[in-house]
Amino acid sequence: MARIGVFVCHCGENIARTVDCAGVAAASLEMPGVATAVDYRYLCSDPGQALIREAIVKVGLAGVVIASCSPRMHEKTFRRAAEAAGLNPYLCEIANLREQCSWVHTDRDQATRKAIEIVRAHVARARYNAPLVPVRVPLTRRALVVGGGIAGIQAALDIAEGGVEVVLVERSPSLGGHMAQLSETFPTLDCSQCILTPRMVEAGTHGRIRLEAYSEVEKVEGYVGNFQVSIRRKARYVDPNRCTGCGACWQQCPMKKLKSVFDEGLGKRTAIGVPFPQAVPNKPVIDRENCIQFKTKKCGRCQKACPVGAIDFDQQDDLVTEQVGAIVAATGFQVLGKEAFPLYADGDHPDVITGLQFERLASASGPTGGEIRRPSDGEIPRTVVFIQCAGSREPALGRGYCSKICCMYTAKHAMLYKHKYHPGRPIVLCMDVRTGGKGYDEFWRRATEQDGVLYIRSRSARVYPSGGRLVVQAADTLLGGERMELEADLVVLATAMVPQPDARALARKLGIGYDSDGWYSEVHPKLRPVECASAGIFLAGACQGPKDIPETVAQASAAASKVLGLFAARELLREPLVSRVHRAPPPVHSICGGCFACEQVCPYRAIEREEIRDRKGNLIKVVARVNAGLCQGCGTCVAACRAKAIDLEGFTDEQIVAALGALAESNVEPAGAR
Amino acid sequence: MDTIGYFPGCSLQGSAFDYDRSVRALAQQLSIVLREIPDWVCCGASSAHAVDREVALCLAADTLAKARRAGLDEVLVPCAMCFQRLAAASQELTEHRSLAGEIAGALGGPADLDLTRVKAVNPVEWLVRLLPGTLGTRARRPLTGLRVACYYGCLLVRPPKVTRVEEPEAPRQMEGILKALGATTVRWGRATECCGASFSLSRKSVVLRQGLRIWELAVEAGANVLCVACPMCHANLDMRQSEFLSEGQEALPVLYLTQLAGLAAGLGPEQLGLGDHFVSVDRLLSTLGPVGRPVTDT
Amino acid sequence: MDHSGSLPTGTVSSLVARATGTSPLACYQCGRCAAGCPQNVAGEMDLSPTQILRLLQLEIAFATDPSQAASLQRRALGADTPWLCAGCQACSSRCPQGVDVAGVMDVLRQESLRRGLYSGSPQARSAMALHKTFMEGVLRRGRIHELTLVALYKLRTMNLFEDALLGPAMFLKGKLHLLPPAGHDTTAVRRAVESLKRRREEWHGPAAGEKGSG
Amino acid sequence: MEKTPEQPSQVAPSAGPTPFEPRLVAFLCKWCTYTGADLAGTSRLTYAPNVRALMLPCTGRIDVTFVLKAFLEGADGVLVSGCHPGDCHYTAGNFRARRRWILFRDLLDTLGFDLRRFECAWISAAEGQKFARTIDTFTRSLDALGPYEEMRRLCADRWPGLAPAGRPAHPPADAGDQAVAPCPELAAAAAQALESGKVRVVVGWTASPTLGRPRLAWATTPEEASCLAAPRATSGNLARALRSRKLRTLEPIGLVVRASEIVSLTVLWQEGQLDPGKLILFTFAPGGEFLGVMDLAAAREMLRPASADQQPSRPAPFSPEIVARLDELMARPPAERWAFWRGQFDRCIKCYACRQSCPSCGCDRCLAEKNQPQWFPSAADGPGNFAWHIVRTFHLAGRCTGCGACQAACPCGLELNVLGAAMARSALVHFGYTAGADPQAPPLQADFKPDDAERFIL
Repeated sequence: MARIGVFVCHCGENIARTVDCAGVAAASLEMPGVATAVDYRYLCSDPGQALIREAIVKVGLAGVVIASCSPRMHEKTFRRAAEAAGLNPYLCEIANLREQCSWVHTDRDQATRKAIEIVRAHVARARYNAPLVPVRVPLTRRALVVGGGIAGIQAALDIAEGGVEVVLVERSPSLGGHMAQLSETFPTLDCSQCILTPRMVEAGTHGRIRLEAYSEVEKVEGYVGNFQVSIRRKARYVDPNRCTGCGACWQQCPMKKLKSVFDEGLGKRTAIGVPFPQAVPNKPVIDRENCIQFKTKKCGRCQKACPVGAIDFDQQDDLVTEQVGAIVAATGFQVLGKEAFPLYADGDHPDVITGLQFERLASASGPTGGEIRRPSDGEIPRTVVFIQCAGSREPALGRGYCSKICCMYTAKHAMLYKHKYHPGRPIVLCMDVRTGGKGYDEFWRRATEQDGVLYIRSRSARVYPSGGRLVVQAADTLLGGERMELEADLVVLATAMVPQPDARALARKLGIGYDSDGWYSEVHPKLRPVECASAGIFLAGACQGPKDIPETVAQASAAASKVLGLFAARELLREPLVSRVHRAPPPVHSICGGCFACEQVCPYRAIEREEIRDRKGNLIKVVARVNAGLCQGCGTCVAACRAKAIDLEGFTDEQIVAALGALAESNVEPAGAR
Repeated sequence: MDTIGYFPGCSLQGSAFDYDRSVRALAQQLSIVLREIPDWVCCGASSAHAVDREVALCLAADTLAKARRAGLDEVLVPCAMCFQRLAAASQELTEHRSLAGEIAGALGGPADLDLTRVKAVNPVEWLVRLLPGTLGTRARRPLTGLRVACYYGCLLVRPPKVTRVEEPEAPRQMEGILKALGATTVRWGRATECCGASFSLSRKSVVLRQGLRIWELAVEAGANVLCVACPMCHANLDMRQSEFLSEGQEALPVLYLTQLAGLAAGLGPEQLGLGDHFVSVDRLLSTLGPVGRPVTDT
Repeated sequence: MDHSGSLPTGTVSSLVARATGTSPLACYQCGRCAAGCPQNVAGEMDLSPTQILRLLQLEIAFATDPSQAASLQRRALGADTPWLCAGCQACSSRCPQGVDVAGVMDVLRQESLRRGLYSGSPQARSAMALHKTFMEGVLRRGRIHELTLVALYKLRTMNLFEDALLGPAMFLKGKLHLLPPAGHDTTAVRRAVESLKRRREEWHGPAAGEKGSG
Repeated sequence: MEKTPEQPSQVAPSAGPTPFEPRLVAFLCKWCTYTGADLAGTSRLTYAPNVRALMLPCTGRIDVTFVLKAFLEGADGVLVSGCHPGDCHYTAGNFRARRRWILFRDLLDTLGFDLRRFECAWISAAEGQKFARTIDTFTRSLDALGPYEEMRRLCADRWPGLAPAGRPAHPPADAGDQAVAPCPELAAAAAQALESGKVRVVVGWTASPTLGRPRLAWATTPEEASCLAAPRATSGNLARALRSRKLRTLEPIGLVVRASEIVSLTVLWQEGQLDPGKLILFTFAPGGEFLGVMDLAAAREMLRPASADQQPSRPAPFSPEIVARLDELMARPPAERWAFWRGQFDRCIKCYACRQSCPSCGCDRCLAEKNQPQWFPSAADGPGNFAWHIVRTFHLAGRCTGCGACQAACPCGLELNVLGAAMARSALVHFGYTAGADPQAPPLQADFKPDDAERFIL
């Protein structure tokens, strides 16, 4: 018979207030296999852990059940304590008496009875716990960074500086991301491109960074330490090895009126070219959709103009495979377009623009050379109304979160407008002004106190055109909320930050989680903020949720240090809670009949085929085998196995059936008799 | 021949009889049979839900029950108020299925009468649906020359979960119908602003203020006709127009969507009740061309 | 978020939550309802819709203090605002938090009548007179006869001469019918109303909320 | 939230019968619902104390047999819950679970099980409130339903060793089958195939005067082929023979088949269990005439059911009579269905003839014979029979071809083919899936669609 020790934690008053812990311990002693049972005030404390260690040694326990808080809280703590006493850590079992019992029930008697049953189920389970050893996995010391915005650049540079080779994949033709589009940055008002472009060049030329621009991650296989990543290099129709970036091609391109993506549709571009002058790499790309040569085969002017013969209309996409041991997702965000706001002039008025478009208007490299001119007629607007929280904090539209950066950039926009056009009247409609951050609150106070920006506490109900201007319906809620109609020449919407449209698709490729909004999920919001639940994948920047530049850079560096930390070990140890296929001595060998239903349902391709042969080499049968390095322990294969020839360590059929049986045992007792 | 239930409502039996006439004439022209719900009662309008929630629900439910007993699944409801009340009741009953059964029973059953099966359809939805097959192919007089400001008001579009309008702030269904019939539509900012209808009797100043606001932007946008699909909107914008306009402000004819569609379908002004408007429609009609042969649906 | 189960009983807010499925606590006072309300202009509403919701939030917070709560209820229920609401639902369909503001106004009107707290101001009186006249007409005859409605309403409010000129013009256009249509039986409706009210009372008992599970 | 003042716990031993406390077992996925339940705790929500939660890594791990086991162990209600569709930590475990739940509920429904006692829910890690509400609502509903008396009666029904009276003997053999005549065309074709080395063995039927039915026979030489007879209506499903590992060493194999074998062979092909290149078919038409020697693809083409025969709710391989029988049973109220199936299962003597005759039942060791853990009683008693037939039918969901071999083999006359038809109907109605319809399609339970439709998951 197993010798199991039961330890009941009071958690101060947290459990003891509603559960009679001594009673639970006493009842545990009656359970089959229990050799000792005690209760204690704080088991997670040092003396509490010492108590467990002593009992293991003195009583010679073959397993322990800790009845305490949720296993999500202290499972590791107690397993370590068990290990310190010479017990295999996986022989330690946690019964959740706090989150799922004492905190959710008020009747002491009922809660105590439930606690006893929970412990009984875990004791039954513990009898079938097996000692397990961590799975050892080899390690490829190379990293992949997905996304070449400021987050990806920072992460790649930090990893490379740490001595590890990096593959940096960016899907657009150039590094830079959204930061390259910004005019000035808050709260210092320094020029965004001036601080960013040197970092872009550094990343583009670093000896340990392989830049794959205009490329996308196609497929990710493998697991921590051993990922195989397929990368699609999209056809540029320009041979990057020959091209010198001289610009002769785009000067000759006849398609000069295309809307510039970089300028958010406010400026123009050609069908061949670089997205912006400081692009890294500084090699053009042909936009196949709009190129005359591709449409009618009657142009080729760029090809003729190119002095080095780099234009190649027949170029094809190219697939390359990279072996890496860790991945950093730094895929960033998008902002909602104005078409998402039918409230505001039906979402298609030229003089209603987004904050990102305003950045391009204010940028010296932008379509107006930095002058604030409204798109409809190029006039300088006399009144600009800025509407904050456009699409943020709007649960009715399915987006409840705050986009975090808009308060600051709207204050910056209002200020820039006022600096550039002194007679102008900037009005900001806001609900709250959220300016947590170093120097942030001082910044918006400067906007109101020194730069004459009018803040009205209101959320606009509607914007409509009238008399050549725009009328903004608002209500000053600080004055009781009577309706007011503001006339404006330009309306700027601080539109919500949203995940990339294909964020979920990439998450599925990477096998990482995301929340209901589509932001990537970290393991723990406070204590493990840059790690994904899938081992070996880390997060940097706004792909995880709205962030400003300093936070993004800090997180990117954190992700880089996590990668370097992972690579500091010689090999990886992984939790042994994986599936295994039944094996037995001949003549049975295994009860697996080789139907491979498991193989069909495994999301990790962890099921392999193993041939069983007799001594003469004749094939007896083919059975399944689990690759422990690939298996993540979901157990879907176990449910699919009709013969029950496969089982999941830590959650075996025997354990679950035993726990169910234990619940039934307590059923026999008359309720309330204790 | 297609058949659809018909719920005219009190207004269409009274001051909005011209609307009723145009709906019936249009249906006939399009070979659609309107089956009036037998013995229907008032929808409760804005008053019922304002003062007594249960009465509001039961009045509408009674009509749904009568429609269902007559074997109807769909009811055309020209009045936006009636439409909204019936659709809202249907929505409420769908959310509280057990309630639906109980009310059906209390209204005289039978017990398994499914009130939620009846769908109230407004003329805009109705015509959008008829456009590809029926209305579009039978249009015989293009509405060329009409520059229409489509006025939806509130109850055709709000609340969206009841009215099934995808974009309540920028609806485009009426525009779609009228464009297909040859008219030009204007973009303007007050298509869904309330006309103040429920204050028509009790607080006239509201109606006049709202009427003027609506007129102003429609005229500024270059419209020469205002299109409505609600008898209250029509009353406030047509009947009271001379009251809210000042000297020198030009009157703007206000037509029901079904009247415009009827004109396009080749019906005459008197068949559509156009002679009974307060703002004269004569000048507007003179800009229209003659009735021609049916143009095929494009 | 569904707050309907957790509001203190007896508050107007709990009735609001029950009738509309949203709690006044969801309101974060952005003012969009006030900004888009066609009636919330100078000289009309005495409290903006935003302020009405604020009063309801305070009512919840002070529910345990009967005198304070009663005073807040008097302010909300005695406001002219609900009676000036045109029911256009612009507020409800635009509210970023999904609060059914127009539904709140319905509850306030019904509850102010029930508790006898409605504002006696001319605006509120005339709006209520119309509703009452209308409802009496509907429940008596099943349908509304406009001329009868107008005549009764004018008698009730003693405002005999407003719109006196419009009547003859409408008559000439054939828009006023002198004789009311035949009556329609509303017994079934009234019976259904009673059964529904009885059912609601059962529901509003201590145990169950109206929304049920799922 | 305000805490109620603490009450000293003094529970007096209750006099009289103790009040009914519903027993609710919940299988929760570790990433979403278990964490959501923890959140309910950290948020200090309160809910009914009747729930006993078991944590599993993923809903994909939740074997429906656990649910069955929980009921057999005395649960009054079972909840299974995990991440919302699209949120699975392991990408798709919940999608697979959903498919299983849809099928399993239909099976339980067929048996007249009280479905109000089995709830499925998507509860995320953020939905502590939903968890608390779900438990409360479910507990209240179980409270109202009372103890699951039918299940308790079933579990108490342990027969003392001997089979109860009323189990009928095997139905008398069809007299017509006694005169099984050798089939010269078949014998000639088989002899030729063996002669030429095209096959190494031909498996078919031969007359058996003692058995009263055709008996399985095989020929490895041209001479032996002369004994081969045409299959009869009461013959079993010969595809089953391919389950023999010994026979499989004699590939290429010749097999005497009818339409029913062809569907079964297609299922095996689909599941990767046979190589059609190593199979030669001696095919018979439904009317009994010999059609010739062909491969599986050709045989499928030849015996394809007429398209007019396809009805939206009738799974193709099942005979109209079986489907009508199912319809007739399903028209009865659940309590009557329960009584009917209890009556059926009471007759079962656990001889496993159903399993042995089934071409799709092919485990090296059957779950029923596993005793670590003991999934359900091995005795032919109430719970043992109930569990056996549920598990068998569920394992055949999407794999049963309606050949009726199990029913024909059953010495107690159980209407097993009706259960198979219920699952086949479920697969067709919910997933548009028909067993053996397409050898290239992924098997029913190996596949899922993100938009598999159901209306019962909370």
